[in-house]
Amino acid sequence: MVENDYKVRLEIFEGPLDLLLYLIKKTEVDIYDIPIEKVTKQYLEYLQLMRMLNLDIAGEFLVMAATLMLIKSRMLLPAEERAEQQARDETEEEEPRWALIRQLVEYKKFKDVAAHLGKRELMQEQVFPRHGGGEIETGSAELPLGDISIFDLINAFNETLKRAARRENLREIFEETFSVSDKLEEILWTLSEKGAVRFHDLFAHAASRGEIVATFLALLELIRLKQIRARQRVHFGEIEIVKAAA
Amino acid sequence: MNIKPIIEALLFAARKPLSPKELRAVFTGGGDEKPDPALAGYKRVKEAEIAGAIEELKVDYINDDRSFMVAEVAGGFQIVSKPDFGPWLKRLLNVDRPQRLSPSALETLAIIAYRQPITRNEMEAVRGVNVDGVLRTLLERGLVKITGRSGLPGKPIQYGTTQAFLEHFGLRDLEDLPAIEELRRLEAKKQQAVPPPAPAAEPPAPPTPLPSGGNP
Amino acid sequence: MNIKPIIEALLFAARKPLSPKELRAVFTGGGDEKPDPALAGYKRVKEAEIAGAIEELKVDYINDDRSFMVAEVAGGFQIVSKPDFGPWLKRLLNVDRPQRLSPSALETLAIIAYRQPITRNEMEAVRGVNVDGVLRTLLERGLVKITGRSGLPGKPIQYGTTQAFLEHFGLRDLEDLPAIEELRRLEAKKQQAVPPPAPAAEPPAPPTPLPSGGNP
Repeated sequence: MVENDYKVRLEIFEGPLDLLLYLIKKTEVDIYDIPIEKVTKQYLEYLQLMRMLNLDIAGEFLVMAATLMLIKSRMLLPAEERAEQQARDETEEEEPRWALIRQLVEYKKFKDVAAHLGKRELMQEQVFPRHGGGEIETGSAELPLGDISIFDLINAFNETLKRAARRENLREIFEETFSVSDKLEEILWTLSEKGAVRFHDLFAHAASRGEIVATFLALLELIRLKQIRARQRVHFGEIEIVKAAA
Repeated sequence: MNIKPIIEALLFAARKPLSPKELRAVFTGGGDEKPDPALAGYKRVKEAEIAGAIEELKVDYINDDRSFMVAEVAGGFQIVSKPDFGPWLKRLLNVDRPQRLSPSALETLAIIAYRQPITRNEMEAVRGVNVDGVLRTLLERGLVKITGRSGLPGKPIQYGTTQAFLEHFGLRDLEDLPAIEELRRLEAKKQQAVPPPAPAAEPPAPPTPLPSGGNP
Repeated sequence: MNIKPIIEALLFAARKPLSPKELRAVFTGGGDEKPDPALAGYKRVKEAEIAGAIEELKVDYINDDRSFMVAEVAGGFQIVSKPDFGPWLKRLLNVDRPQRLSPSALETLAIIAYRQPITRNEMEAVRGVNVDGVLRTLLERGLVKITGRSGLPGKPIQYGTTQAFLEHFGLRDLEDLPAIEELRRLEAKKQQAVPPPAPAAEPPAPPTPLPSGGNP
């Protein structure tokens, strides 16, 4: 699951919709009147190119290819069969071509807003409040904490597991699947609320071994991504998890 | 009883944008244990008077060609330096301003801003790609927050934009975004008319192997 | 080539008093890796010119009767608010400080404190009303945090109190809460004696209509 979450994505296009918009713009056609055959051909050529460049193609690009192929095949149907198909589409679900067009139109609007936001961001970068926007010194400077090693973390984790084992004897054991990405969010959220959290507090209320493992994996992942840091005042002391400096 | 100088001092000293409401609270002295008698004469100041004084200040700074201005950000007012001096201030403060957002972060943020509260699946339906990583960045930067849970099956988490989002882009409020009404209406209509199409959200089955090349 | 507006912007945004020497360093661009060509024309600005511009600014603020002034502090110059406004600024700090908790927030907080870890549904079962908004406030104020997930169907999130909670109420620890032992004993007895009170666990979470947008 972790690997999936962090699959490197194609940077050139933000996704299949972005690529499609690009192709439509390039061929200078109306978004409501896409020549499906032509666009599908170009789309598939792009995917080929991405393969040749050894770029990791996200699954979404392949799903879109399948959708385009489906639309194309329907358009190739003889007229009467197409009418039949359309009638069926109306009763069941939306015709895939219109669904796609609508999605493209909607996506394009947000893309335009994103461009607007990008401009505002640039402008805002030039503007400063008083004190450079920095916090005014509060005088309650944190004690300097030494960075700790991964082994310290694992030690702490072991402790937690041992304690959980004791707890599990008492409690019911719940068969649960805790997702690492949910835990990632919980940790980040907690940190954004509190700034720092004690290592053990993260596990204090864990209901099962599975949850502890998920939490721990999330911690490691966040450390790897340099989003958080683990620190310790004294050796073998309490480990503190803090947000990494921006 | 001129409130303009007081408001100027307040805006000047505040660390964050102040709304007319907050300014008014200063005049009415809410939360003061032992009210200072010297300040008592201002208890009845109205928000409209405050807004008027702020307007005057704005004009003052423009007429006097000061290097700062009164900006309206995130529902409040704040005195900030004019953009022209950005390069100088960067040099002085030696700031590493937070990195600019990537195009995909901006896109996702735009969707969240207009459609909040919104679940991850709903974002992915619009963007057509997975938003995990991007969403995490936005949460980490404090531009987006969890706002609750949807009533949909599985109770997925819902997200919305934060005060920091408005500040980052220098927006007065969400209405300050372009065509926000139009984009919202689109959504409302869609929900009435058709059942929500579930496009990219759940790719059905394994991605079909690609037919090689383009065939006519 | 007027340096006054630049100096004004610099003094305005600086984090500490700036000496003419420090201001000059900004003009000469010391320490810039890739000097901005737009700023290059000011390389030869002299300290005396800088001092002169500061003097002009001083006079400007006096003449315009601004609420701030250029003060000389610790060998440097700084724009500060005039002392006359001190009482107002003190009040502003009060307003800036988070407001008191509402009764419903307090009630919810008490339930969380005594029954943690506790899910939203369980809180609602005790309070008899939706706690969405209140819970969000408590989370935002850092008094409550997510502590995990319950083993109940749907794995609802569980909440508990934070260190800030203890600090806010001047408590040493949770045991310091009034009569917590008694309340717990009461609870324990109830669970032994009578079948668990149905309301707490059961209500299949009315698809909580979330108030749109973030709250203040």
